[in-house]
Amino acid sequence: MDTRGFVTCITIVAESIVETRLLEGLSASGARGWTITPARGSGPKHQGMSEIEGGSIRVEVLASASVADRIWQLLREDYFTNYSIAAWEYPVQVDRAERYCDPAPPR
Amino acid sequence: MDTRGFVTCITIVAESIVETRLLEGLSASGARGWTITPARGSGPKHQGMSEIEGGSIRVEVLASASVADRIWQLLREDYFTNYSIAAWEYPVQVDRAERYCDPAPPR
Amino acid sequence: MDTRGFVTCITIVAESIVETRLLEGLSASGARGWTITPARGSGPKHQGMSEIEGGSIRVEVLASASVADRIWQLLREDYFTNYSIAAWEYPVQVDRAERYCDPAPPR
Amino acid sequence: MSWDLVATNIASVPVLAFLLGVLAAGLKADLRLPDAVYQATSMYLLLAIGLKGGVALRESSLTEVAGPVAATLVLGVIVPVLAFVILRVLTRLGPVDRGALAAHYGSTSLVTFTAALVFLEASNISYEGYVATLLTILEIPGILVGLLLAGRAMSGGNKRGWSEALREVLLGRSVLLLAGGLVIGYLAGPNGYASVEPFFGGLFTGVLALFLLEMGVLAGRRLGALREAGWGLPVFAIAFPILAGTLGIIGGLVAGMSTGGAMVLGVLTASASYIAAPAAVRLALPEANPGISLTASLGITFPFNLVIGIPLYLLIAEWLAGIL
Amino acid sequence: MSWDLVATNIASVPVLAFLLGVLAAGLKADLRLPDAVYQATSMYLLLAIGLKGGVALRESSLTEVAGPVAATLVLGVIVPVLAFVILRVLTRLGPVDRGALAAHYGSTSLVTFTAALVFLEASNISYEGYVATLLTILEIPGILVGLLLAGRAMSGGNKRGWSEALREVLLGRSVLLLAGGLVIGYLAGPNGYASVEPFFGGLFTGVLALFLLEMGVLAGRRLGALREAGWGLPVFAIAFPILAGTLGIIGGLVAGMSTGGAMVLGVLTASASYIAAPAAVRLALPEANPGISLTASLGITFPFNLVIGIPLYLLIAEWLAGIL
Amino acid sequence: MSWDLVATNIASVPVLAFLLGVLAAGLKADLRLPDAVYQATSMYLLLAIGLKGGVALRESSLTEVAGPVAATLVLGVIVPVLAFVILRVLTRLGPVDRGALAAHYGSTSLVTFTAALVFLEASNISYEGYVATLLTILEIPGILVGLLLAGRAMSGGNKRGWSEALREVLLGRSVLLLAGGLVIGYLAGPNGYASVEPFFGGLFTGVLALFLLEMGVLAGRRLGALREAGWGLPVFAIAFPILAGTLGIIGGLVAGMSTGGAMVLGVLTASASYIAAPAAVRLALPEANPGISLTASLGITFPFNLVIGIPLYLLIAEWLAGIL
Ligand SMILES: Nc1ncnc2c1ncn2[C@@H]1O[C@H](COP(=O)(O)O)[C@@H](O)[C@H]1O
Ligand SMILES: Nc1ncnc2c1ncn2[C@@H]1O[C@H](COP(=O)(O)O)[C@@H](O)[C@H]1O
Ligand SMILES: Nc1ncnc2c1ncn2[C@@H]1O[C@H](COP(=O)(O)O)[C@@H](O)[C@H]1O
Ligand code: NA
Ligand code: NA
Ligand code: NA
Repeated sequence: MDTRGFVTCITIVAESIVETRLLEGLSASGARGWTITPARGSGPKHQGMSEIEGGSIRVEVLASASVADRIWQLLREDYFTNYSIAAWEYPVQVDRAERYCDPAPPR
Repeated sequence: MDTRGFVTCITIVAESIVETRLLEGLSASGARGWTITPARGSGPKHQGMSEIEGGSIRVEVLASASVADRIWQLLREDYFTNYSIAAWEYPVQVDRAERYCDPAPPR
Repeated sequence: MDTRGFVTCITIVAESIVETRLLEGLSASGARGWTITPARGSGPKHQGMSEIEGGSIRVEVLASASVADRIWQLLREDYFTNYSIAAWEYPVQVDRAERYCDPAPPR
Repeated sequence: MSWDLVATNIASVPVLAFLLGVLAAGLKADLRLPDAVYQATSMYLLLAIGLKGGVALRESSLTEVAGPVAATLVLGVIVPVLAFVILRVLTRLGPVDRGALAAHYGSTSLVTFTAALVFLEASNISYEGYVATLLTILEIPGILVGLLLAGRAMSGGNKRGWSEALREVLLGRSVLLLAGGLVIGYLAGPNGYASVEPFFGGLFTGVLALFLLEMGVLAGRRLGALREAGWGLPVFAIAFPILAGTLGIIGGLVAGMSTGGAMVLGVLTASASYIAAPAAVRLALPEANPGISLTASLGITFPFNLVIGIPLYLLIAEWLAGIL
Repeated sequence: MSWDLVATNIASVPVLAFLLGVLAAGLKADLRLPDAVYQATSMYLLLAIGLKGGVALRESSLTEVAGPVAATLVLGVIVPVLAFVILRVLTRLGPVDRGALAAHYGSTSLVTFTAALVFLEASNISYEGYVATLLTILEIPGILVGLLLAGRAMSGGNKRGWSEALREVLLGRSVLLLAGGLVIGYLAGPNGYASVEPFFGGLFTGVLALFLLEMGVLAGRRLGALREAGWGLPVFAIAFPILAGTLGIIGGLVAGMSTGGAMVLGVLTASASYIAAPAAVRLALPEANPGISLTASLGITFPFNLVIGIPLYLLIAEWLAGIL
Repeated sequence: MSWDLVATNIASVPVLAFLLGVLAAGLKADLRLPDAVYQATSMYLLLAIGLKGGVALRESSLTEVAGPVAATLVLGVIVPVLAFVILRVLTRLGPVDRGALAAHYGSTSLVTFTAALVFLEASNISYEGYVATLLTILEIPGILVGLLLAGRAMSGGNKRGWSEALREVLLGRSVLLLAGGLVIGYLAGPNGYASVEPFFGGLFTGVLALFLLEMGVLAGRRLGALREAGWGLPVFAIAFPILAGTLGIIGGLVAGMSTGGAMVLGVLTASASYIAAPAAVRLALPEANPGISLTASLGITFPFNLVIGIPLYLLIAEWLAGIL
């Protein structure tokens, strides 16, 4: 069974303090999974908070294009203004595409 | 000498217990290198094993398209059914492309 | 305000000993930020140094195409010959594109 | 049963730290040790147990040790077979999952063993110095027997996974550090040990307390997954340790061990592995659901043994020592 | 003021390790502990303080403790309000940033408290065993009052952030480990504590020294960010602790504490949080600039208290104890 | 040579732990400490050595220390030059790789030094308290001389790499923690040290054992890479330490040190750096193959010194002390 297909991969780098809130938001936006790696970094707005509270996290989410749009919406509304965030997306090819895109209704 | 070229980047997120076996499989599929970062995550099938045995690993492999296909084959045959795995691929541009794609015969 | 746009994401895997020097080089090439994750790996030239000096780092830089070219230049001139390095680039879509590409003159 | 013993056991700092961890897990609060520290702490405990046991081993004669070693090997085969059979009665699990559980219960838990020693020392009850040897021995056969039981049921069989699992058990941290520690302690002797005693001996109970805090969080999270299981599994996870523990105590007494020593052997057979076994099972039996074994061994049996089992096995040992 | 006391304080290994860290930060050298070890060390300190305090609490009667607890609660409200008001005079900061600072200064610093105990013990000055209870109590109200003060100023209000911040404060590591340690120490008592004393007691000052090395690096880096601030903030970060510390000392003496105990309460009110408060503030007041609060609390107040404040508050306490 | 001394040395827990690590590497088993714990442990050892040395330094007069310091500086120049020249005879390596090796052998190994102190203490042989000062001093010049020797051979020269390497050596962890510890110990004195002694003193040998377990794994892996090298390198890696160690012992005796002290200086000159030097060399001499230096210093010289060298240098020192 070849179930190859394209999905969107969004990578989000955020202060680790917002982890719980962000993951709930991803889930509510319809994401069915994510992968987190520890990170640190520097950016144009860096506020030096992360150095004390356990650095940053780098979250990768594979999702359908519409879920990805909802995630961008979430970031714009709740995160970009006040938190140190970087995010980017690109298309990737996967196997078992239904795992990432099941039409599970957004919770 | 400009040796730019395109290769495939496959990212594999797996339970860390399978690391040794997976890396041997990558090597046997013809991969000439990989980069591993520590990871944790959540997915549709998550079985909560990783929390005890040192989390997950996130493996990136740059390889030629044919090696990439062999790696997908490997994942389908040996991993997707029984292990917690996510994997995706996308094309990337590199310098010194021969480093990643040398026609070294698969071991 | 929709400021979506495309930028280049370069990923560089390097021995952690060169971190300070590399980040200064990125900055001098015009990069306005980066994200670092801890890494380890294997490659065709692996020299076994990293195992003692704290492994490798995996650096992601979002930047404009011209800054990306300057970074490739830097890698070719100062790193490829003598250090263990892998690097690749691909285009990604971002929000607030000006954050990553401001025409800040290279320092 | 004497609630005094239970109370004494519960009022120890390590057990209270464990309960704090369980509470934190219930509150979804983050009290876990960083992973690197958790790994290092478990290496410390393994090496410390091994070293101390090795020093003690010098004082034991071969004849003295032979009986208990033989008893341990026999128990290492009987206990997983019993678990495999009893699970068929109590649950609807297939042979693969029952084999996985048998591997966990056939092997043993370092931390439960350690807590038992701390308990005996606090109660001024003596035990044979070579018990750490029995711990090391019991690590292995139970896992192999469990895998074999499950393997009979499997069609093709995954040769690769089996050899990896064997490697994982024989050359995993648990066995290497315990066995290595035993040899080092034996060779270094009391004089050599004296110089590292403040580290490996003096700190031991305190480090155990910190480790149990973490184990409490892990156990508490597993406990949360319990609702999904039926009745059979929890019943097994409490009743089987009592049965296996009693067998262990009998084995120890028959092999000529003291009451304290037989109780420790009972703790070894009663406790279930949640480190070595899960890794080996995951490699050799990927079809088994790791959640089932971990919920039983880490979520139920481990807290039960730690809080109630340890004093209970002492009572059983004292009672049986009077009879036999 | 007696420079002898300052000299004694500075010549202690923990304070010197702190200064080494500050120096290393100035040289841009990397002396930070790995993050995992930093986390584990702070868990150790919290638990150790809690345990010791819990054992001591058994020896205190409820009537003895009631007064100081009440004083601490009152101070937990007064101090942040004072900070909020005084900052309006000294700086041009808006209400959100002032509320954030008030939350930091209303709460307290574990490490400063700990260094004060080490200082008192080195000087053979006694203090009440239940001071760790006061530390635990003071962690919380100051943060909440600070958040409320800032919140009044905010338009919409971020319900989500508030409940998260509350959770972060109440169920964060600091409170859980301190309160958990207190309960464990209380239940285990001197006998139970004895077995873990080599770890939680004996190593305490040494571990504190290692931790202060790291804190020195963090403080030193913050100090570097100072140039960007105006004059008001540094003045506040030194003058306010003296004021709040004096209030704390008065509160302690009025509540019937000994000179040493009142000095410790003074250290608690004088010190500013740089762990629990920043996290809560970041969740509830994301508009606040975290750099401002951290520069003040970690870059100025913390080193000031550690080096000069601790002996100063003892002098003030001795002086006020003579008057009151 | 007296095999008794070798046996005593080998039968110590730290050396046995090292051998366990080598064995584990041979079995490809994973006994490495997590990276964060490895880093923290090495920081602990550096600081502990510094502190103890600083306290001891108070008891030494300047005149007493001046001679050995001068001898150490001279040895810091002679040893790498000798290594550079001898390598031309023994191997076909180019000047860059020979300079890299000279930098490693000109500098010194903290852990070998530490194991020597533990050995002397177990053998009740006294040594001068200021030897930690000599360790700190010898860290630096050897590396610089080695880099200079290689640099002469290089065409353009990498200014950037040189200044980074200099920074890495002067402001690296090794020098800062050793020197910082010396100053802290000196200022705090015996009284200040007493409060941190259970941590920095009592645990020392035990922590060293854990660290050597890890070093054993690292050395064992390097040993595996040996097959690729020719004969010259292994011969150098064993013969040169004996030569350099003898020079160091002579230097120490001539400078008026005791037998034990001269032996320690011999251990310093005999041992090769595998932490500070590799980092500096990698930055300043990227053309050098890091595998060569590490295989020699970590894979051969380190185990040789640890197991055989330490008792050997004591014998040489006793013999030369009788002659000179
Ligand atoms: N140009 C960039 N490339 C890669 N990562 C970035 C970039 N800019 C920012 N980041 C990441 O996003 C985080 C937040 O950036 P900022 O909001 O500017 O503080 C930084 O700590 C980096 O990890
Ligand atoms: N949609 C997703 N996006 C990113 N990572 C995922 C996703 N789904 C699964 N993963 C990763 O793959 C691992 C295994 O997923 P699973 O097989 O569903 O347990 C998870 O722990 C995640 O790290
Ligand atoms: N084909 C590859 N795919 C992914 N990462 C690689 C690959 N080749 C090399 N690397 C990474 O680059 C580092 C340096 O490689 P090398 O220069 O060959 O020693 C390795 O340690 C890997 O982390
Ligand atoms: Na068992
Ligand atoms: Na305060
Ligand atoms: Na040397």
